[in-house]
Amino acid sequence: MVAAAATRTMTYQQAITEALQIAMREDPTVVLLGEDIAGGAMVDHLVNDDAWGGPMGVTKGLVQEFGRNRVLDTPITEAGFIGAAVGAAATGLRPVAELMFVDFFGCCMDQIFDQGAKFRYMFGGKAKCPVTIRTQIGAGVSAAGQHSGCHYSVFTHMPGIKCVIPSTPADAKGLLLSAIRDDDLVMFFENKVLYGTKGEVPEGEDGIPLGVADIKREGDDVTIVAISRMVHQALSAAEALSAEGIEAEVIDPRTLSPLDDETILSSVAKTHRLVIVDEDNPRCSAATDIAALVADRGFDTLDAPIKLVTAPHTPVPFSPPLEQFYVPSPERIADVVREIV
Amino acid sequence: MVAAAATRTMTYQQAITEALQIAMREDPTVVLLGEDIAGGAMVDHLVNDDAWGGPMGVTKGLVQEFGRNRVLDTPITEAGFIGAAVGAAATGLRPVAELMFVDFFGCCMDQIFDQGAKFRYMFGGKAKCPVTIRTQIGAGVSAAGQHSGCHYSVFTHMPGIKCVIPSTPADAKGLLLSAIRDDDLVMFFENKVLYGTKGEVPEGEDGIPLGVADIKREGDDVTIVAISRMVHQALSAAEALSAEGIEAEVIDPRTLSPLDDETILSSVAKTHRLVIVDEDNPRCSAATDIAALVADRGFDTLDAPIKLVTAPHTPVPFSPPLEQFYVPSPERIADVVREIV
Amino acid sequence: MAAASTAGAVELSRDTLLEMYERMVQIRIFEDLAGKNFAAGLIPGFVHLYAGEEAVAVGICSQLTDNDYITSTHRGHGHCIAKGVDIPGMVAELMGKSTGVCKGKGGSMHIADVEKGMLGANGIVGGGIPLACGAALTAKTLGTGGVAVCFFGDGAANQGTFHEGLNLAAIWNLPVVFVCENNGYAESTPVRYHCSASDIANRAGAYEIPGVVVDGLDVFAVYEAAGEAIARARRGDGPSLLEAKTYRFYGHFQGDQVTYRTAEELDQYKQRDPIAALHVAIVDRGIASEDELATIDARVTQQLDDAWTAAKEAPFPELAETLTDVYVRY
Amino acid sequence: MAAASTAGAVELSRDTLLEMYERMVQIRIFEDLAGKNFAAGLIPGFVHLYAGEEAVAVGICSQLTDNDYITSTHRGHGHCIAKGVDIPGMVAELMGKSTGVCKGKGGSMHIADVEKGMLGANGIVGGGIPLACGAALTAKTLGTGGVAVCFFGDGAANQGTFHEGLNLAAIWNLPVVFVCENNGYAESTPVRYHCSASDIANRAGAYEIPGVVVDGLDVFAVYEAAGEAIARARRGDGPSLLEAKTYRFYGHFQGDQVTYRTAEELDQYKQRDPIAALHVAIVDRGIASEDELATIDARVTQQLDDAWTAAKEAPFPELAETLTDVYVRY
Ligand SMILES: Cc1ncc(C[n+]2csc(CCOP(=O)(O)OP(=O)(O)O)c2C)c(N)n1
Ligand SMILES: Cc1ncc(C[n+]2csc(CCOP(=O)(O)OP(=O)(O)O)c2C)c(N)n1
Ligand SMILES: [Mg+2]
Ligand SMILES: [Mg+2]
Repeated sequence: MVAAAATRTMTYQQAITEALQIAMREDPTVVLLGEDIAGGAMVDHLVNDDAWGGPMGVTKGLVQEFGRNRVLDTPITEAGFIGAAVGAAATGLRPVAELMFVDFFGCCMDQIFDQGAKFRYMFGGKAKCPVTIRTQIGAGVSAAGQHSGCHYSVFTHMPGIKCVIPSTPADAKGLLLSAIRDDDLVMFFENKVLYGTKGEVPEGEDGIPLGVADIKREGDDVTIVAISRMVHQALSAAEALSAEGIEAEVIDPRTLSPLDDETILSSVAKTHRLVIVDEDNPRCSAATDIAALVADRGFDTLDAPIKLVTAPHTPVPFSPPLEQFYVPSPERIADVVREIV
Repeated sequence: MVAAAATRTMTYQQAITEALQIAMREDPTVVLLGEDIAGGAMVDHLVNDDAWGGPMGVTKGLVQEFGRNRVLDTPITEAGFIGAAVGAAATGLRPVAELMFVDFFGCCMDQIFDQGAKFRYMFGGKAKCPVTIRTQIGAGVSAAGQHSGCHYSVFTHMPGIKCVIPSTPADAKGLLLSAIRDDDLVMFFENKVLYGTKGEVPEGEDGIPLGVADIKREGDDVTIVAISRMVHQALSAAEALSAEGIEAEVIDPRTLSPLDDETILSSVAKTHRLVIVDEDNPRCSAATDIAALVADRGFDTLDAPIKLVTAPHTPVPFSPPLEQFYVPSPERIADVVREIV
Repeated sequence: MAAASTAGAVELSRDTLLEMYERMVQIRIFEDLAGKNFAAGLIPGFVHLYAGEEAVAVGICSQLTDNDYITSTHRGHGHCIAKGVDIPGMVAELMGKSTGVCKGKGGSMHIADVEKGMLGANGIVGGGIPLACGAALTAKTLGTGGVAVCFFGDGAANQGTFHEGLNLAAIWNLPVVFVCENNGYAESTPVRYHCSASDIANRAGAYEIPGVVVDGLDVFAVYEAAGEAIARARRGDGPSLLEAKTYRFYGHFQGDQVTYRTAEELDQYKQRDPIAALHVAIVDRGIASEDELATIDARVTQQLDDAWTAAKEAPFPELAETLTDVYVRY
Repeated sequence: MAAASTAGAVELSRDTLLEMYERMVQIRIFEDLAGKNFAAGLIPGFVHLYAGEEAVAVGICSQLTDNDYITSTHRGHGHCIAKGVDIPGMVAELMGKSTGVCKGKGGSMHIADVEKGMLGANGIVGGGIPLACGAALTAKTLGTGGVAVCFFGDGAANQGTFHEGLNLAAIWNLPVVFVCENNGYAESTPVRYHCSASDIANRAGAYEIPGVVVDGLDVFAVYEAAGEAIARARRGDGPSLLEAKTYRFYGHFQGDQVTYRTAEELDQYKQRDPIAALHVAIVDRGIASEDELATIDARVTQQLDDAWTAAKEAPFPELAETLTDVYVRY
């Protein structure tokens, strides 16, 4: 490991913006595409200014530095512009496309999993597709049934896609840099509830390698693998449990594809117990994926059933109390840990 | 159980055609939609005759009995006509749409998972969407990277969808009848390699209930849960193992959503060992789903690691030897069983 | 079919006109209150307000019955009210209360009432277009005599579903009226940037169906043009595309700073407020007096106030509701 | 840009004409042999033959360089050959051999050669349209001077990607030529049923870009119309839509019984075989003699025979190849 870089406190959202800025400065082939990612295209008083910077403002400010030829507002045509990003990636650009909400994948999945993700394989290794698709996931802001899903499991299922899912500002910056620099198709999942969360973020241009989990908390009694926002729920649960003398190790895989099997397996080999916390729906999910990994290769080290704490097999309800009930809470996590330690 | 009905030998394909015919006879609101499912629309000499009956001939002969108002050829617009089937289902028809290959789901997934499958929930229980979407899955005929996928895992992941996946002619008939009669959105996965396989099929109009697994072979030494065509690979493996004195129980879930947890858990409680055989890609899959189920609720009954025999994390290769290597074989299954018994 | 034009207001019966006026006022007050109560933190999530566009929903839906279907958008409150969805139930739905039309599980973007022929607001831009074709297929197959009206925005007119839906409706001769509510913007993006057609109605040519541009601020013009399209569909003569040029008085969603529009532009449109225009037409033509209209305004205000009071007092759904209604049968 | 018309064949140099002739013959013989060898069980999977449509691919691709991109379809052999993909590598690919252009991992529907600007045959109808826009975006952004040509069928002209792609190309003024190969059928479904537009080229109107119908059996007509569209794109004047009315001499795929076409219809088109027509034009105008053309035919026959012999002898890929090439970096 190199000496730790100086850090500043910034939000998850700012960290993402910073990574985009660094990537665009270092490589003129990096272009951004998406709906209203600048906003106000062709509006007289906004020639080189943005109206929105995306609905959440994540790309705000970039058009001023890089211009409208590199920060491209698109029509509402997910298949059209994500497909164009894929085609551009196959021919020499390094696009970063924004799929506003992951729930919209149903409008463009063909271009992602069946075109971009398969080119290299189907063409016998003679193509690459260095496109990054940033997208928003997660419940928690009452965005209701069609704007609150997670569904990273669907992308993890698909060969040829890499799935990156940061939980902290520092991870968001470092992983997005690596995603953009990577020569494969990368899905980058941003949790909308995390945009405002703060953390220390290193200065500089270093990426965090894909495929390396981060142990967010060490502990000997149980391993909790948690994804995206669930890392924070798991850390809260771990605090509560610690007061009872239960020390949980909290692992953030950070990338689901590739998955850092070894870090998870070693932790379970130490703690002998595994709880997986995943906000995605529970069937054929990232949670079941990790459970299956350990039920095979870590079976001999397990002393208790593998427990999954997930969203239910339902769409995301609108009503706030229901939505809160839907998302795994620190209390539910702690309860489940108590069942097996 | 009622007294067994008289049976005839027929192919999987014929069984599907028969189920469609029964459903269309009993309910005038059942209509079929799909690309070339009759074929030859507006061709003078084919007014009430079909040109194709779908590329595999599965719907052949139906237009003669039911006419072109109930067997609707569609343009190549998966979002358009599958969405129309969904809209029709919400308003009084009971459509059966054909998505020619499951690989095309990327062209229409929004209408499936985000519209039809969510209406009832988002509308507070005040809607239903009795549509069945038949689709072809599977490798084995050198249809290459964009026509050979399985991907039922993706649909099983999604709340509001039921997933039906028959492995035999009798199951195909009985399950398709139940799927069409069901008031929810059902995906019905037909394995292209199985169309020509034969079996005894009951006469009559009985459906097989969704959510009930079938034990295709009994045994005490290991449980093999196998899906679709893999049931046959597992049965072959079981024969080979039997010669060595290993008796495998082969369970065919028949529907992945709902999943018959209890039959799987009881079998593992008896055999203490589990192998899952799944032709889908291995990450976040039906195989990991079943593994996770047993690693939690069946953990105490397990004597060995849960083993998964699946396709690799790659697209489906074209070249025949590679494609054959891609699909789990009886030999690989038997080898994996030997590892844990 | 009573045909009405801007000039021909009198061809509509007094009852119809006052009903249309009341519906438009209901929508306006509903939206103004939704905006206010959103700002006050009473509505979770997003709301997209329809104020300014009332003439479109009302000019069209006043010609439909419960036997006809509509599909809608993220900006769906106006369509719901125009199609007769229960207003107190809608208010409660905005708050996520158990008394909401969707039991609080849908929210603003998913208000629906299938019994009323309202197939749902829709969070997916362009998502309703194939669904409307399906509803029309049902009407045609079962011979119900119903039509389907499909509302969508200028932004949605670029989605693939627009193309697939219009082609399908054309070749199957489905009883659908496609209504593009062109309010000049998709979020912050002007239609002149995102759309390659100067008039979206021109795109009807690609499907060889009628395409008509109508002044969406003029409820008479909308009524007349829609009347023709609906009649055509009912007669079995197939689909049409209607483009209503309109404007939204609020931002894309509540919270939008609306930096992409000038104050002058907004002002110009506010001068042409469709409700004010209808008000003037009614009074000028002696159909009803100022007082009579004020009575309607007051009644609607009261209705909405009551609805908000009731919704505030209503309970949230039981937590167990989270797990129900995924399937008809489990 | 040399403009050529049916009458203006002589405006094309002798070399160009003979090269075009040779390419067309290569495609024809490639397809005839593919049909035969498929029937003989030598080609696994599906094959969709391009015979009859040669004038389209060749009339267009003869005006492109490796700096230009094309996207293709399930019926892609002709586009590949016209764009200069290695023929022996294509034959080996059809057989799934390790010497195939995609190492045998792609097969007929996925032949590609990005170095040659050939972005792949495509198993998804309409799948190549957004990709072509992306290639054009690269050309425009990097100022390479290249254009993208996007081939697709009449069936694909109903897909949502058609609409999204044409709108995107129009508003971004991308250097793309959209080429609809209207061969009258999508599988067994006639275009007059599946498509609401009598001429698909008319759909250009929806995007306010040029739309031209051209006789796809006449390589000169294709050359000329495509030349204009390509020049327009290269000049920075944006996209166009070209509809080539053509015909496939074989069924949709090998094995298709083709019950949906009459023998007379096929005969009529065979009378207008694009290669025979070019042959006559070349000889009649004294550009080359019958003998010279026969020499070309013989050379191509030999080339294809050799390619088949080599492919038959080539090994299948190692099984380990199944697991490679998913990612650039694992
Ligand atoms: C498929 C999809 N893409 C993007 C969005 C995000 N979004 C919501 S509304 C909107 C703009 C819609 O514009 P328009 O169709 O003109 O309707 P308007 O808001 O003007 O009524 C966008 C981009 C969405 N909801 N669905
Ligand atoms: C998305 C998708 N839907 C359906 C198919 C199946 N399919 C393959 S070719 C074809 C017909 C295509 O017709 P057209 O675009 O006219 O091309 P042609 O075959 O006539 O060259 C169909 C339906 C597919 N490959 N992809
Ligand atoms: Mg708009
Ligand atoms: Mg065709």
